[in-house]
Formats: sequence, structure tokens, C-alpha cells
Amino acid sequence: MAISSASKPSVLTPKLAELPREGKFGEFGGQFVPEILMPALQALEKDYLTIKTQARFQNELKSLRADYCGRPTPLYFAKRLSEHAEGVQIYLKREDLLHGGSHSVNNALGQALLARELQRRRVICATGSGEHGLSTAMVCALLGLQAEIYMGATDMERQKTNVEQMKLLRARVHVVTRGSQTFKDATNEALRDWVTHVKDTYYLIGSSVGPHPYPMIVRDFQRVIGDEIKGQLLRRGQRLPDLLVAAVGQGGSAIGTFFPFGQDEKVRFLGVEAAEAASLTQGTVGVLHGAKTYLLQDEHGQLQPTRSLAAELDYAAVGPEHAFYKKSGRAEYIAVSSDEALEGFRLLAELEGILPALEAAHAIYAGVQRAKKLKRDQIIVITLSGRGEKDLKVIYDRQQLSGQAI
Amino acid sequence: MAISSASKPSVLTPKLAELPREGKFGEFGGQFVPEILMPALQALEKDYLTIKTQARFQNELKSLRADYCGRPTPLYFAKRLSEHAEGVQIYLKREDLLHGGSHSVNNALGQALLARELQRRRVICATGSGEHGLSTAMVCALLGLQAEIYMGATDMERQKTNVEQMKLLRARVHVVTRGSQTFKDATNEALRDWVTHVKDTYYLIGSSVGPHPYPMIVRDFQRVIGDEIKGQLLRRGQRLPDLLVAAVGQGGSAIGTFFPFGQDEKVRFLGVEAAEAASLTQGTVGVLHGAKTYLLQDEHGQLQPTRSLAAELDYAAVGPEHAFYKKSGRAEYIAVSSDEALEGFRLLAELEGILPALEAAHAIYAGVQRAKKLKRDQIIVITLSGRGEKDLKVIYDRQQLSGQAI
Amino acid sequence: MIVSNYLAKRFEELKQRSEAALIAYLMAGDPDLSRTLEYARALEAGGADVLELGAPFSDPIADGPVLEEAAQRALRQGVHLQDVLHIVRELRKSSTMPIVLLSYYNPILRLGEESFARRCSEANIDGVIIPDLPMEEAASWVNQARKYGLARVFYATPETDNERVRKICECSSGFLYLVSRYGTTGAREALAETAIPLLERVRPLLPSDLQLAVGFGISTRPQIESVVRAGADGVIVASAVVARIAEGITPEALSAYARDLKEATKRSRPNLSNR
Amino acid sequence: MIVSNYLAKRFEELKQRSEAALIAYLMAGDPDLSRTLEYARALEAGGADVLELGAPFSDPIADGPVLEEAAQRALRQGVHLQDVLHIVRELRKSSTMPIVLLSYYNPILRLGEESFARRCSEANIDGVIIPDLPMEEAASWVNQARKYGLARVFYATPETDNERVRKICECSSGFLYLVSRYGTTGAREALAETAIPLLERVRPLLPSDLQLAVGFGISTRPQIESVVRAGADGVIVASAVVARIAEGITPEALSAYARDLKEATKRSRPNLSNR
Ligand SMILES: Cc1ncc(COP(=O)(O)O)c(C=O)c1O
Ligand SMILES: Cc1ncc(COP(=O)(O)O)c(C=O)c1O
Repeated sequence: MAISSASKPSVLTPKLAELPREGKFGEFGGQFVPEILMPALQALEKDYLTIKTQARFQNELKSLRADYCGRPTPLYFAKRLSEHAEGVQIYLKREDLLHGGSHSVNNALGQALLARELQRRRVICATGSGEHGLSTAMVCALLGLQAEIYMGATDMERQKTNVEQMKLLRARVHVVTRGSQTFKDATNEALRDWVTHVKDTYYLIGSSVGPHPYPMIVRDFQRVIGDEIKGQLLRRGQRLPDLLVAAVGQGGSAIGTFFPFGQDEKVRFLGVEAAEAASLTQGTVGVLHGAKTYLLQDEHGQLQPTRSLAAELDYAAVGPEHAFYKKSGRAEYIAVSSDEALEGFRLLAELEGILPALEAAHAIYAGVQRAKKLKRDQIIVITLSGRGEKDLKVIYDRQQLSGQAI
Repeated sequence: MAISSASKPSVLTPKLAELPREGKFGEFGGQFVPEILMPALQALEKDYLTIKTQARFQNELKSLRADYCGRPTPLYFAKRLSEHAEGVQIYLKREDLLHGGSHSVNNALGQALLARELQRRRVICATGSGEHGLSTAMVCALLGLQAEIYMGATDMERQKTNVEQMKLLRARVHVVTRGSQTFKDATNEALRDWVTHVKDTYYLIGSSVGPHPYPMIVRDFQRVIGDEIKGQLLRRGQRLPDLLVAAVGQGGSAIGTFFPFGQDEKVRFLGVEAAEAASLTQGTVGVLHGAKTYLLQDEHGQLQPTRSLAAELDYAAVGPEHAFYKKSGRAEYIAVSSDEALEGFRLLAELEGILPALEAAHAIYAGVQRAKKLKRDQIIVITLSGRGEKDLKVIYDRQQLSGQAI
Repeated sequence: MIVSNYLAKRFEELKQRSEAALIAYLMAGDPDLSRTLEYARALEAGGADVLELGAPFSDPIADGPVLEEAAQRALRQGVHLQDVLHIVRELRKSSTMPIVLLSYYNPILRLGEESFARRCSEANIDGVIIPDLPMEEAASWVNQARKYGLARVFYATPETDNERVRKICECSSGFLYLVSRYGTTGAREALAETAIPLLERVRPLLPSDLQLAVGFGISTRPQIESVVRAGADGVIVASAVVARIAEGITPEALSAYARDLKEATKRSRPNLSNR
Repeated sequence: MIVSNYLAKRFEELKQRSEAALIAYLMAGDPDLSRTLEYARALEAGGADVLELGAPFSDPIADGPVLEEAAQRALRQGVHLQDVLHIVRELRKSSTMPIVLLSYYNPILRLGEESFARRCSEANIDGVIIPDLPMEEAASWVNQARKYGLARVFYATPETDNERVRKICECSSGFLYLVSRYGTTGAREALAETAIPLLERVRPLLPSDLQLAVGFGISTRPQIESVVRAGADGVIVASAVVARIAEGITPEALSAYARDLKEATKRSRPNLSNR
């Protein structure tokens, strides 16, 4: 058939489906969960696909995105950073200016509206740096829902102010003292809560991970990042970017950045992991928290500890759609160390007066390095997924440790 | 003459001049500074009035406002807060979403651009909560200027994270251990620095205070708040608001909110001071830091200590244009205590999922109280001048002190 | 279709005796491999009918604290899937007690479904339970399990509607694991309210060659009596056993505990031989 | 126009003797009122020609640490503008030394310009210096000062261009206070580079009835000699005196210090009588 041969996917453009087939992106994704959750997941998929098309839902989402969250976020041409990177044009997508301080609210808002439509007044989530917990607490307050937030004791220690804020927003914060006491364990606990309260509780997953339909839902709510980038460049009379760069922890902000450019073959994608938690660049295929994806695991299939400075990147798995992008070659993934990320942080602070989240600092560092290899007129967009205030303590402690300014 | 009689000012609309006559708003304002600064102030007035009209300057300002700072900020209809306030329509002007977390960057950016035009690479400022210092450090990094920031030791203690951020932005932070070690003393020190380096230093005043032309310059850079509110309401098909509410410390955000509505007689203005530092509601006329205005002073003309929880409101004087608004009756000013402000904070956190700066929490509290006295269809706009992250420590300590959640 | 031998036989025998099966759980390697062996023999001696042997996994999302901590103790011993198979081979030297292995999916996937199935079969394991592998994801596993004669134990829960139960039964063999409650594993005082209605709803949907075992939160004789009376072919006791081991129970005492529970499986069995 | 008496006479006498005026500063009430009186008498005994008496203010933006701390000590004593006038009245009982009062503007405004001027005049004060009142803001003050016969001392600085110096001179009487440097008050080792060129630039612009006194950072004989040689009619020594008082200097020793400085005002005076 002529049409199908014309749309024959090249290596660079595998079929990126809006709706994953059988809950899968290629071989990745799926629904590897206890039986008790299956009916809930199936209902969620069905309800979401219906609600998503409702004008009332979309209008409310649109209006709160604009007036509550602060969308569209600017696409900022970083002049001094570009000069530093020898003339490539670097744009920053300013998700750091959103309510709550990161892209995380895009997703939390969308799902909280969904929870309200589904008449679940109890919302649970797991959080790493507390960013997703904070966003969840905010939108739950906004919509009059009760938020219950699971957070590892280790993460709580390093991200105290986020915890204080959640409490001021009247969320209930549960300390997780099991396992490595970080995000992975908080997720285990949230899943256990969900298993127990699946009838009346909405599980608000913070990124494009977990069992289907979550990766799809989160990506749908985060794709506003890439959609805006496209519109903003074109409205400026620019062409499409040559390269999109985004940090990948679980991968929500990155998939939101990349996805809308999936069919634009000339736009390359660079996902940046923390070297200390590099599931895509150093991991192997496995199943965790409901999805088949790349994991940091040992030869026996046990998950391995991660230790990135950036709490949100400190996770042994990654969203399944990225696993698919990697395997198909659509995106390239590289790893950047915590020290390199601090160098990215320093660059952005000193050249642009912007303090990025440590997560985003990984992308800044990688973007600048890559920029140096590109031709002068090329366009790079880096997703500045969050602001750095939450990381001050971590950075400060690190400075003390190394006895020097970063 | 027909024209002049037609524009005869009523009590409610005294002549609000763009350019104060002889540096004065009515009897207030002026240039009460050491002789050594007079030529600099006169040159600044002249240069500013020229540069202000230059398209290149305005374009750069406009573009950085949009892409760097995140303007326009949303005008958010606070549904649950409105319901709580018995049906009056409350809108929040979301200056808390700006780069740096408050309206302060509007002014810092404008003046830093001005400093660059004037070829001053050394920029000094005084800061209270550190908010203005942070904004100054940010825009100086952006424009490649050297920032030197004076901050009282007491304020440094209560606003540590702002100090850390300024340092990461490579600003030099000078601890002020003289006097009461708060903002007033930091201003004294900044003035002393200026007196010493007036030839090559730009003094970047943080609010609509100080000698002419500063109150005018700051107001010009802050009026974008009110200009946007007007445009946003009208674009929504709304009429002009019945009441504008803004916190008044030195008065920059409030004057920026009110000024564009100066000639709209039906729009009332409510300025909200901290009861612990209420220069307009409890002060008397005097001269401090270069301007004639209302001061908290004793019978001998000595300045009195203030002690608001909100560092940026904790100042014994106020911008001269507010003094004029007060005396002419154009605006009403009331005082709200720290405890009441904490109640405002709680309301906004729990009903809207927004943590306001303590300064802004004063305005929230006052706005909600006032709303309860208004008719259901009235429109109130409250300027949410900043976000609350900077205040977490203060709130936390207060909770500990009172042994209860706020 | 090959059926696992010991398991089907044991259920058949029990049915003859009008007893339900006592299925007792051990975490392999908790507190260490040799003691797991001792405890397994003790359970058998006490009258447990089936051993459910858990393979430790770092992130056991369906488990409560007792089983999670047991898994961590085992992992600290360096115990992994192959060690679990080793235990089974050791046990098999002296025992024909049916053994079902419980493992989360990732360690299985890491080894490869086929090679895992082959090794299970070689070790004379009767069946496999994979708590995070619902039937939708289990197509290839079901094939491997069929090929290697392993019982395919799936779950049904209070959330599983009748149509779904029927479909699950189609992929299952050995027994259906009925999750009696909302929540994770862990002993509870009382039977969940959901347990009996669920049992009564699911019972009629089962094909005759599939047994029905009830688990999650069961630890006492009255609980066992209730579910057996309501028609369960087996009861699964996991956290209650593991908690006793964590407290350092002696093998003898564990035997006694099993004996006590086993009694409860005998008393209340309705006559279902005409089923 | 009324001219303040003692001040003009003193400058006239000094000119006859080819000396410049030594203008010494005290912060009223530092460390307390009675000691300020003692120190004032000691300065007079040591040969100081004019007393510049500071009224403490909480926010003295033109002053360096020495004077600011002195002001704070005085404020802690509860000393205010009226106490300063009280000191003057006490001094006047035994002295005809010219006295100029220095106060920031706010305490004056608080009292009211007119009532302040009247009280100064009643206390036989010769002139007033207001460091934060430039000529543009001084119109009404100049009227009051004229009315009550107080010298109106304004500043000129390295930043003040010739045209502005001329205008300032028009509102001034008594003397013009030449700020020799960029910066706040406070003793320095060396004379600022700006001092002599400034003096030489301003000198020719002065009307003949206005004296020229140089201040800011002056504390040593060589400094005084330089500025007097370059044409100053007076030198102002403030922080150097106040710093000594802060260290607890005795009145006698302060007298000796004044005597030493006074010497320097005599030696190097060029003949300016033909001015
Ligand atoms: C501020 C911030 N938070 C969180 C994350 C990680 O979340 P995700 O990988 O899901 O986007 C990132 C990654 O870019 C980030 O920059
Ligand atoms: C966050 C914040 N910072 C600072 C201030 C005080 O500054 P200003 O009174 O100059 O607007 C306010 C007052 O509204 C404020 O809300």
C-alpha cells in the first residue's frame, strides 16, 4: 500500500504512538502490578481517555495552567551562556518559573483534576526531592483534596524545606524508613497504600513511570513543554531546534520536551542522566514499579542503590517511553556526574543569574558541552526543569565537604 | 481655561504626576542627601529621562521582562478564597511566579539595565529580607555587573537562604553590624558606600524610596504590575476592579499596583502595613534616607525600632508617593499584625495551595477581611508580591515558639 | 498438558480426607539457607501440606513489613533465585512435600523465563507464583510454565470481577490464590470482611481441576476454620510464620504451630467431593 | 542681614594674625553631657577657635563608624537636640568661643525649623550645619536662619562643579564646608588626593565674606599645614577628637592635642589679607 510504504518508519522515527499499544512502547511499559490493581488501572485508562476529550476538563486545565501555574513559561535566549558555548544559540525553557518551582506541577495539576473527576478525594503519592510531593500538596489544596505523601527518611533529611511546605499545605507526610529510605522505597510504600485503598484513593504518580496508563497520562500532561517550545520558536520566526536537551530522572520533563518533536526527524534528542543513577546508559532491561524498562540491577535482578546529589534523578529505573526511545535510537542518552552538574549550576548562576535545580544543572552541563561541538548557527533548547532553591542545603553541604566554593 | 477646569482634581484624584515636580509628590519626596550625591542624582534624573525614551532600552527591558523574569504574571481568580470571603471576586496578581520569587526583579532589572547604559559596572544595594539583594545579584550576573550587597546581621540570620543564593551568584555580601542590624542600617551603609564611590558606582535602590529620582524610577519599573492588571481584567471582559490591595513596606509593589489606576476614580486603593512597622498609619512626617515622608520616630526625631516578622516590611519609613496618597486621601492604609498575616498565610495555603511571602500575607489577610464587607459582585485584586519559601524558617521558628501549627 | 505432580496429588489426597491444605510460607535464606531447610522440615513435620518458598526481592511492593524485612535479611545473606532452587533440591532429597516458589518478576526476567522454568522443573518445583505478573503480561510465562510442567498460580482479589476471574482461571493451574483483603501481606487478628463473600463469589467460577487457596492476613485457627468452612481448598499462612522466625522460634515450636493450624483445616471442611 | 557675631569676629581676628581657624568637633552627650562641657572647655583652652557641636541622630548617613558610635552613645544617654542647646547655654556662661551646631535634618524638622532657629539664636549659637540638607531643599531653612542670625553652613565636595559652588555660596554665610574627599567622616593618615586641587578650584569662587573650612579625614599637623598652605581659612577636626574621647582621653590631654593642631594652623598661613 502506497501510504504505508510512504510512512515507513526510519530508524530515527519509530512509530511514536499517542496511545501505547497494549500499554506498551515497543517492548517497554506494560502493567506489572499485583492483580488487585489491574481493574483500577483498566478503569483509569478508560476514564482518562474519555475525560481527556471533554471540553470542560480541557478548559479548566488550560485556565489553571495559565493562571495558577504560570504557563506558558518563557523560552529564554541565554545570550551569555551561548557566547560561553562558542556561539551556538542556546534557549532555556523556563519551567523553573512555574508555581512550585518545577515542571512537576504540569502533571500534578492534570492528574489532580482527573482525580476530582473520578470523585477520589484521597490522593496519594511518592516523592523524591519532595518536588512532586509539594506540587501534589499544592494542587490538592487548590481542589480541596486530601494529599498523603510518602517520602524516604533520607530524602526528607536533605530536602527539609519541601517537607515543611507540604505540611503548611496540610498534606500528610509519611516518613518511609524501610529499604534505602529514598524515592524507590517511598514508591514501594505508596504502592502498598494503593493496594490497600484502591477503591477510594487516587494514586498520583509523579513522572512518566509506573504501570500503563500512567506513563501515557504523565506524558500527555507534560507535553505542553515541547508543544510550547515549538510554538515559541516558530512565532519568533525561528526554525525547529537542532537539539533538545533535558535531564532524565524518571523522565517526565524530558518526555514532555521530546514527544511533540517525535516526528520531526531533524530534531535530535539528548537525555541527560545522573552518572550515579544512570539506568538508561548503564542499566539493563527489567521490571520495576509496574513497567518494563531499563534498570540499575545486579546480575540477580535485585535493584541497586543509586547516589546522585540530585534527589529527583536518584532512581534506579526510568520511564518506559525513554527505554523505547533509546532502543530505537530516536534519542541519545548520556550520563553527567554530580560534580559536572555543579559546574553546570555554577555556569548558569554566574552567566545568567539563574540558579537551576541540580537535576536541570545536569542538562545545562551536557547542553553546553554538546554545544561546543556544534556549528555556530545551530539551535539548542535545554529544558530548565526547576529552580535551585530546594538544593541550597545539598550544595552548601557539598561546599563544606570539599572546602571550596563550587 | 476649559481644559484645566475639566481636569480639576477632586479629593480622590489629586494630580498624580508621572514626573514629580521638583522631585516632590506634593510636599513629600525631595532630595535630602549629602551634597556629594546631588550631582549624581541630578545626572541620574536627566540620564534616566533620556534613556527611558529610547526604543533600544525599552525593547531590551520588554524582552527580558518577558523571557527572563516571566512577565506577564497571571491574574489568577482565587475561587476558594473568594468563596471563603463570601462571594466577592478575589483576583491575585501572581508576582510570586517571577524569577527570584517576587516583584522585586521588575525594578532590579530595569535599574541594572540603566546602570549598564550609564557604564557603571559596580552596583551596590541594601536589602532587608534579601529579596532585593537576590534580585540584584541575579540581574547583575545576567548583565555582567559586580553586585555589592549590604544586609543587616539580624536579617542575614533570619534569611540565610537568600544570602547563600546571592553568594552563589557571585555577589559580594557585606554584613552590617551597626545600629539595629536590619534594613535601615543596611541602607545607611549602602549610602556611605555610595558617598565614597559615587563616581563609578550605581546605587540600586530596592523600592520606591530614597531621594528623587529613585521613587519615580522604581515606580516606573513597577507600574507594569498595575498596567497588566488593567489589561488582563479588560481582556477578560471584566470591568475595572473596585479595590486594589497591596502590602506596603517601602511601597514599591503597592505603588506599582496603584499608580496606573490613579486617574480611575472608582478604583479604591488599600495599602497594608505591618502593624509592627506602620509608618503610614502610625507615623509622623519626617526625613529619612533622602526623602520627606511618614516615619516611625520619637518626639525628638529619632527613628524607632520596628519588629515585623516580615523582613521587607520591617522599615521605619515608606515611599514618599504613598505619603502623598495618604495625605490626599487617594489611598487608604491599614495595619495588620504578624499574627494576622500568619492567618492570611494559612488561608492561602489551605484554600489555594499557594504559600505567599509573609509580606504578601498581610495583604491577603486585609483583602479577605475587607471583602467580607463588600457586595458579592465586587472585584478585588490583591497583589501577591512574592512567594513564601524565603519565610519558612521564620514561620517554623514562630510555630516552635507558640507550640502550635499556624 | 503436564501437571505438577506432588501438588495435584496432595490436593487429591486432602479432598479424600475432607481436609483443606495448609500452605505455609518461608522466605528462602531467612535467617540463612540451612535454617530455612530446618524450618521447612519442621513445617512438614507439623503437617503443613504445601511449602510456599519465597525468593527474596529488593522491592516487594505487594508485601507488608514482615515479609519485606525477611527479604532484606535474606538479601544480606546473599541469597538469590539460584539459592532458592538449591534449597528445593536439598529438600527434595528427603521430602515429597509440594513446593511452590514465589518470586517477583524481575529476578525471573533477569534469568530468562525459559531458563527459570527449566531450572524449577529440574528442581522438582511444583508451581510458581509471581505477585507482580497479572495475566495480561503472562502470556509467554504461561507457555514456559506449561512446557516445563509448573503450576501457574495467579491471584483473584476483591477487585476482580467474575468475568476476570473466569479468564484468570483459564491461564491458571494448580490453585488460584484468593487475596482475602485489600492491602499487603501481613498477619491480622480478624478475617477481613471481604474474605467470605469473595470466597463465595469465586468458588462457583472455578473449573473442577483448579483448587482455591485463600491468603493474606491469615494466622489463626478461627480464621482458617471460617475460610475452610466457606469452601477454601487451602489456606496460606505467610507473615505469621515469618514473624515467628524473625523472633527466633525453634523448629520444634514452629512444628507445633503448624500442627495447631493444620487441625483447623480438618475440622470444618464441608463435603465437597461431589463438586 | 544679621551675621552671627562670634564666628565672624573670630575669623576676622585670625586673619589679622595670619592663622587659620581650628574647628573642633564634639558629639553632645558623648560620653555624657557634663563631660562634653569639660571637653569643650579643654578644647577652648587648647586653642581651638570654633566648636562644632554635633547633635546625635539615629541614622547619620554621612558619618563613618567613629561618629556614628558616638551618636549612639549619646542617644543611649537620652541626649537630644534640646540637651545640645542646653550645653551651649552652659558654655556661653563662661565662653565666647563661636559654636556651630551640626544636626541631621529630621530632628530639626520634628521641632520645626523656625522654633529650632529661634532656640539656637536664643542660646547664642553662631551657625548650623545640616549634612543632609542640600541647597535645593534649604529655601525655608535659609530664611529662618537669616531671620535668626545663624550662619548657614553648606558643603562643597569634589563632585560639586564651579557653577554649583557659586550657587551654594549664595545661600551660605559664615563659612563653606569643603569636603576634602569621597567618603564618610573619619580620620585618615594622609590627606586625600582630591583635597588640594579642590581647595584651589573653589578658593577663587568664594565671595570675600565667606570663609573656607576644610574637613573630612583631617587629624594630623601635616594635613593641616597642607590645607592651610593651600588657602583654607579653617580646618575641621572631628573623628580624630571623638575617637580620642571614645578611648577615654583626659580633658588635659585633649587640650594638648588641640594645642598641637592649633600650632599647625599658624605656621603655614599664606598672606591672604589682600583677599
Ligand atoms: C527540577 C527537576 N525535578 C525533577 C526532575 C526529574 O523528574 P523527571 O525525570 O520525571 O522529569 C528533573 C529532571 O529533569 C528536574 O529537573
Ligand atoms: C514579597 C515582598 N517583598 C517585599 C515587599 C516590600 O517591598 P515594597 O513595599 O517595596 O513593595 C513586599 C510588599 O508587598 C512583598 O510582598
